[in-house]
Amino acid sequence: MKKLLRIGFLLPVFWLLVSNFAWAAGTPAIDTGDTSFVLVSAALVMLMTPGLAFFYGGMVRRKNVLSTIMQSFIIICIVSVQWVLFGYSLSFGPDKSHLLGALSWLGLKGVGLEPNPDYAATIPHLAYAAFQLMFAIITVALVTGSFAERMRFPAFLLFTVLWTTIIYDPLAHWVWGAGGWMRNLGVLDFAGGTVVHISSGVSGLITALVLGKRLGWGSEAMRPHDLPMTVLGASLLWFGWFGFNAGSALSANGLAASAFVVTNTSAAAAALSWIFTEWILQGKPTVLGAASGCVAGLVAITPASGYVGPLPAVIIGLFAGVICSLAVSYLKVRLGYDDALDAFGVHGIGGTWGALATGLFASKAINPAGGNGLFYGNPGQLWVQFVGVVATWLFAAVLTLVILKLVAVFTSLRATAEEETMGLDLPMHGERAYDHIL
Amino acid sequence: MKKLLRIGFLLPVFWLLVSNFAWAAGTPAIDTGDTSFVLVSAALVMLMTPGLAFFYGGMVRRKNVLSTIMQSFIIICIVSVQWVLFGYSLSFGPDKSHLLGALSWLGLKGVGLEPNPDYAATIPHLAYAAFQLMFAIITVALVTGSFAERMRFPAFLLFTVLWTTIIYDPLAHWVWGAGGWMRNLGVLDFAGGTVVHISSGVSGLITALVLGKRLGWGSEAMRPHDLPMTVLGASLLWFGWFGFNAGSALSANGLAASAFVVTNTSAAAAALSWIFTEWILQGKPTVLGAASGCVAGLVAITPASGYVGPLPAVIIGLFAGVICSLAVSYLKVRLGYDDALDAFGVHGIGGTWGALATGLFASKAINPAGGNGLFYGNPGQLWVQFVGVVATWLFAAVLTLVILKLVAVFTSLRATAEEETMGLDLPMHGERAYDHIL
Amino acid sequence: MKKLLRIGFLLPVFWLLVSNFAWAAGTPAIDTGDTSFVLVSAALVMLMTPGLAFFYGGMVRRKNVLSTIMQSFIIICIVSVQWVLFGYSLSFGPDKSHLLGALSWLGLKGVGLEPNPDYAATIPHLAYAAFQLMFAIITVALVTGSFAERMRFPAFLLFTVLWTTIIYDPLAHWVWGAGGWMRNLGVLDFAGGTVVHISSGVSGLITALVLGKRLGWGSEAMRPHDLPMTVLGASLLWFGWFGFNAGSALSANGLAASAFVVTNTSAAAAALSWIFTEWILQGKPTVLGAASGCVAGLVAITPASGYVGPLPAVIIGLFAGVICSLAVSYLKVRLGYDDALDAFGVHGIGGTWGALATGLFASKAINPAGGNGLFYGNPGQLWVQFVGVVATWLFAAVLTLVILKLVAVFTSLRATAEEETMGLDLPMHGERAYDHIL
Amino acid sequence: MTKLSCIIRPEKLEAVKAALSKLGNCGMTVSQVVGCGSQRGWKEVYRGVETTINLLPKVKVEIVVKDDQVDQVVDAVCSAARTGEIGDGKIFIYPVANVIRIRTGEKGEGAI
Amino acid sequence: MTKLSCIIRPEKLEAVKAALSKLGNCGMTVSQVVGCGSQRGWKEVYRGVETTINLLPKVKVEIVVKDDQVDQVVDAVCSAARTGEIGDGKIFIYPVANVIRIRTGEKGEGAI
Amino acid sequence: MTKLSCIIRPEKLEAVKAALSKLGNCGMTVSQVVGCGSQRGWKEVYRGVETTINLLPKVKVEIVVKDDQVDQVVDAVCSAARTGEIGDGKIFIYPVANVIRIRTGEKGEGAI
Ligand SMILES: Nc1ncnc2c1ncn2[C@@H]1O[C@H](COP(=O)(O)OP(=O)(O)O)[C@@H](O)[C@H]1O
Ligand SMILES: Nc1ncnc2c1ncn2[C@@H]1O[C@H](COP(=O)(O)OP(=O)(O)O)[C@@H](O)[C@H]1O
Ligand SMILES: Nc1ncnc2c1ncn2[C@@H]1O[C@H](COP(=O)(O)OP(=O)(O)O)[C@@H](O)[C@H]1O
Repeated sequence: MKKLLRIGFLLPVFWLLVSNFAWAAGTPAIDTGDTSFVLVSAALVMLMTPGLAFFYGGMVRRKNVLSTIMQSFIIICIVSVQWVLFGYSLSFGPDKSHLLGALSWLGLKGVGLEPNPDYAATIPHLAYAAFQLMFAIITVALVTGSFAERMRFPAFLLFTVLWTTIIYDPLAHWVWGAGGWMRNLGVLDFAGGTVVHISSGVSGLITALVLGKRLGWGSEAMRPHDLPMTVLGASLLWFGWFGFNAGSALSANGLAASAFVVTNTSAAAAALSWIFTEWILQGKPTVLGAASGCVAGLVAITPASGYVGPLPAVIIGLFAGVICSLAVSYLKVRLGYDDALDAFGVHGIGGTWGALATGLFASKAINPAGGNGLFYGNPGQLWVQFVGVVATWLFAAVLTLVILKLVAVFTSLRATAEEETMGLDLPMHGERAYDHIL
Repeated sequence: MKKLLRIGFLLPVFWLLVSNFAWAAGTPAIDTGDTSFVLVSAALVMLMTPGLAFFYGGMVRRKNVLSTIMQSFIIICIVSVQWVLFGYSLSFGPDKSHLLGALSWLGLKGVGLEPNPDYAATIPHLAYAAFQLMFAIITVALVTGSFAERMRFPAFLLFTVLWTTIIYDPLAHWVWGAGGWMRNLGVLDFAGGTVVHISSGVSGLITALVLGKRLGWGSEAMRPHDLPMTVLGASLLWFGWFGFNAGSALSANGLAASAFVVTNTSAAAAALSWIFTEWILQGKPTVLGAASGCVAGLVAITPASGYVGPLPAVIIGLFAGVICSLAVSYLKVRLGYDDALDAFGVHGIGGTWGALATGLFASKAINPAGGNGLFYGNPGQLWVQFVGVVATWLFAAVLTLVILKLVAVFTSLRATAEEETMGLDLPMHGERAYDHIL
Repeated sequence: MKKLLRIGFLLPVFWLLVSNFAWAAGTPAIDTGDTSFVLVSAALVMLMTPGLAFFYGGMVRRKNVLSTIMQSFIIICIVSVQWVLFGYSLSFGPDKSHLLGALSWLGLKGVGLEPNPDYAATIPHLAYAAFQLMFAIITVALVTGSFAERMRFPAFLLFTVLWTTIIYDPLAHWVWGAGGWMRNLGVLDFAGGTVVHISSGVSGLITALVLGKRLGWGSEAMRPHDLPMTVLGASLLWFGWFGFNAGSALSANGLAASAFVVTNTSAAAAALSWIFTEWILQGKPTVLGAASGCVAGLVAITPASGYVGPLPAVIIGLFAGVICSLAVSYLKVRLGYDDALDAFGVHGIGGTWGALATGLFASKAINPAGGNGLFYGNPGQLWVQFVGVVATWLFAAVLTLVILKLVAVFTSLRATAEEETMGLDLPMHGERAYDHIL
Repeated sequence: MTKLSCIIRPEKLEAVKAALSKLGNCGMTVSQVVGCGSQRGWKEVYRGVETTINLLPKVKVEIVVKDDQVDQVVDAVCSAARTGEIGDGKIFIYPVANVIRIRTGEKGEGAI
Repeated sequence: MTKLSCIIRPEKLEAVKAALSKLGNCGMTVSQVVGCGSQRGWKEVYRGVETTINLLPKVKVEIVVKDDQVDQVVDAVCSAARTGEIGDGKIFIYPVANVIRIRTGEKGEGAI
Repeated sequence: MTKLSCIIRPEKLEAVKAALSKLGNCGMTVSQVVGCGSQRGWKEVYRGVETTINLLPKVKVEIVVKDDQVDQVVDAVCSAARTGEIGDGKIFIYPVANVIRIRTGEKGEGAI
């Protein structure tokens, strides 16, 4: 009797045992909750790039709206294919001298249905690759804000392929790749302050400088042609950013919830501080200001989102709104570059603030795997963050210059004066956005 | 041999034991599936407010579209910050006399990465707070539909801060807070029929009455300026409402699936009954009717969504479409108030119908934690629901009046005739939505 | 001591034992991660139909935009109610001669909060029903692209009810219903190449032929009236399609991740190949081409998405873009039918290519529950796919013809010349989309 | 024949239409314009760049009438469109050489 | 010189353009208008509020021609824009005092 | 009185407005038009269907002035709107029979 019981008892326990040993031995097991979370997050981040297309598209003049939207849209396509073919391997493949991933995962070979514990132990490796792809996409798309309304489409295509391969892929490896030097150094960048925002903003600035100003800049009014479209874009960005930041926890856990809350808080605070800055300095709180402000707040919280609590998020957001708003209204005018839709002013400046703020406000109480910042007794972190920021600025600036020179060898970068005056939609794509006369 | 086996066997079992005891002792453990579901639901509910911005924005005249969109958008920002600072504590903090939460969770202090079993035992407390935040946001935003096209922006800002703090936070405590009196009384409100829809609809009505009619009301045609924008808004609302209702199960379980199905069913039925009502009474089935109808159906099913099955959902939806459509086309005209975008007609009336319908159709077969309604043998529930409805009407109406009087002390509520004629976009925000002449 | 330990030890183990036995005995248990994934996927797929409304709405002339959007929107409502009342039962109810589901699940009776292991063992049966509903909705909506700008609204309503009942419900049973003949035959259709795309595309073609060409076809320019709206639609389609294809794994697992990746890859590849085809043959890479291309890629990968790896997805996408682009630009013009928005050209042709491509590229390495295709040594699969395609073409074509004849008995199908000239929005719905003169 | 081109406030369009149809006059062509005159403009700001827009939305109503109807139409439009505030607009009066009804080919006053 | 201001159905714009270019005449300025005349209006309903819109979409084509071309242009427009149904529109003919080509400063008929 | 109807490039509107306000002239009515003339068109393609659009976006600025101001306004507009490339546009000059200020009922030159 007792024996029987014991046997009946041992059988399932044995199964448990085995499964537990397996677990204990570290063989990663897929968690459906985490997988669900990361796949949905990847979809949310994907939606950010069309969101950006509308955010930017609403801000340009009517005659350029299609060419602006097209840039973001085609970037989704180009980077998606590049990533599968070799981009993912360059970024996350087995480390080569802390600088780049090896090419052993070409065509996603070996990137399979099982987890890769180096990156995420509870979700399929392919889910991680898909999630990361969406980051690669939006980063290049952000750059387009600086050179809107004047770049030729063929030059833009070439630029995109080169930029994502030569700048984004290595940077992603440095910061997030197993073995990357910034990761090893301890730079904290939860969801891409350096990799995504500084790199795109700085590259945008360089491109704007190389291309030169739009015809009529400074003399003609260049008003947004459809602000509700811009608000739609900002809303989709905000919505998708939950996937961006909370999803970067790579697990549906407390850290994800925390990242979710601080993301929302910072966006809100920055929108408020941006419109109040405007209200005080320029007389009116604008809708464009609110939309831009929330994006500035989202940018700034991105690197910090897995390391700070809600009150620091309020502070990070408030500052982001003020700083970026001043950068866009005064710095740009003072220095006189034509960063058409302020990719540099919002992402370059906001990303830099966010990366440094992470060095101020990071706390191990939120994320034991992270670090403490200056205000939690560890000034060293701020220094590390600073190193990360400087390296990213330099890398992005220099290589963007190189890429532009290279592209210019093959095809001319800038539209002709006639094309620019006509608006790029017709000369580049043979289409008009709206049929005002039927 | 046997001993070795036994030891190798005991070790993991011991671990199991401990973890099981922990579990048995009721220490809540995070479930990644539930957390994923609630975080994604929170993101979906967040998207509803921009959805509402477009739903409303399309219905106003071209000259007011930005000011209308801005109201919803800024509400996201204001309430997000208020919630983190003190709103969540007021609503869900430790109970004070069944009326309000204590201020012990200011700045989300103590609202952490672990579950709070009072509210949701399997998700991080912060995830619950984030999810609830999105409800607070959309509720205030709904009110703006009544006073569109005539309220001054500074007055609106003040109104928002006061309304969410003085009306929403206590109401949320009454109905959902641990210890709230309506919750104790047994009022069934799964996802916010009273808290969200009645309160906003009734407050909208009061505000519309206090502000007075728009200039030209009754004589000029006030046509929607962009109906596709309204359909976009309705679609985002419908999409987000899955998070609103199904997410309110706070777990990815059968109840969530049931809430999902009845939500969709009621929306569909109401859209159909609205357009058929129009078709019969006014001659054409309109697109605005379909968009309004689905929202009416979503409103009505909200309080019932966790308690009723699919066939009652069809009935609730069909009635919602008819009732709200009549309220909007006849009641408003008869009584002569200018509820500009029908926040009262759809949310006030629809929410009331839904709260009462919950008392008719609720069934313990769907949700054992709920109750039975009149048609399932428990007339008492209808009475309880009625009490909840009346209390909400009175509370919202009286306090809205008080808030408006208070705001009027500091700043004038209504735009000047010149501003209103010009459209609020230029005077309030210094912007125009579209650049019709370049 | 030892005894005590053993008892303390036995208790939880006993519980485990029981739960394990339960599990072993195959009683399905709900997995929250899977449920979360499928419910969110259902929401994503729901959003596709409004997405389609905008995709199509942007392509029609200004005077028809509301009637076009209304068709998709009302389809959501009609099919949602039909599905709950009897549609789900017809499709997935207990098998009748491999052709249809029995009516035993009318009103979703018996479709409950527990899993139905015939379809999905780890999610509530209602979640499965909700997910499948969204497929039924979008399929009918796709058809409307062919007959845009000329069908009367009452005829359209009748057509919708009949089409979804007589064509969609049986087809879904054949391919996905337990006992359906195509399923038994081994036709591989992961997410609806035959059921959704071929059926809608072919039915669209037939309807376009029966209704005849739009007035002025071939002589007047019929330009899209709002291309950013079309891009918005395409973006929402792409976003929702992650739910469509990855969600069809019905579990948040490696297969879902794989489906997610190949879906995105094929969309991207097809958009690129479409615009390069245009660029070479017609001189410009267009935004409409990019938007149409991504949809073509999504269509083509749909049946294959659970069976192929990333590199085959690149190939499937590249071909889809070229084939569909040629179908739309040359085949249509050559044969001279007025498939207004190319539902046939994209969904009929693209779906056929995808179904056959599944027979080429399917691999058991990706999905052991699937099959191998021609290139993996199993030419039989291609034949089976071919049978599935032919059956679907015939079934959809013949029954659409029957339905149209039937509808024509009750009400005239086509708008009068005056209505068509005026645009359908005013005569059918008494509304105009935009208020160009206030 | 004479053409009256009336630049009015957008919100007065309905009133003007009503006034004209009271006169039995229902032929008109309407378009959206922006204009400036004595009315002050509004300041616009986009990301710190300020511009004054003094072109404000107006509606142009063009009415071709027989010469003997000019005065009564002018009076009708004026009283329907007037608010008394700056920005009420103008009526510009032009000679018309001829009118042709496309449908019938009719010419002259009969075609109006 | 003479200006022809043709109010036509929107869907006839292409045909009118084609007819004009057959005449070798390609100078024109086109705008979107709404208008009413004998054509009946349509009922609009928004949330129960009914209005009749009798302003229907039209296109205005303005063509400035030498005086001796007026007749042939009128004929060309009429036959291209005619459907025979009410609502085909009108051609209004106005005298033009002068024309200046901005690019060159040329004046008079040569500038057309 | 005289009406100047200036068809200009959209991007020249600001310059023309500035030039006019330098003359102390701020009354004008502006509308969006499309036009063709000697300027070449652009090819459009939608899903393989190709059309040439030769109607390009322009802006129409209508200015009513006293007869003695015509020349200086013409000069101002011309020099502000000129690029020297084809497509700069035209100024059409029409006689005006009368002007009425709706607000006050004033007529004639004083109403401009
Ligand atoms: N000289 C002019 N030429 C053309 N249009 C004019 C002229 N003066 C005024 N307008 C039109 O009349 C509108 C109203 O004129 P405004 O001077 O502002 O008001 P008021 O006539 O009441 O003084 C302007 O917006 C403009 O469209
Ligand atoms: N008296 C008028 N003044 C200005 N525009 C007019 C006048 N009469 C007609 N129109 C314009 O001509 C269009 C067609 O006129 P309508 O009378 O409907 O058709 P038809 O000329 O075939 O009888 C109208 O929509 C309007 O734009
Ligand atoms: N005969 C005409 N009648 C009416 N509008 C004209 C005529 N000729 C030209 N226009 C208008 O003037 C614009 C510029 O004319 P275009 O001939 O292209 O340039 P340019 O005057 O520099 O030669 C055209 O787009 C059109 O709007």
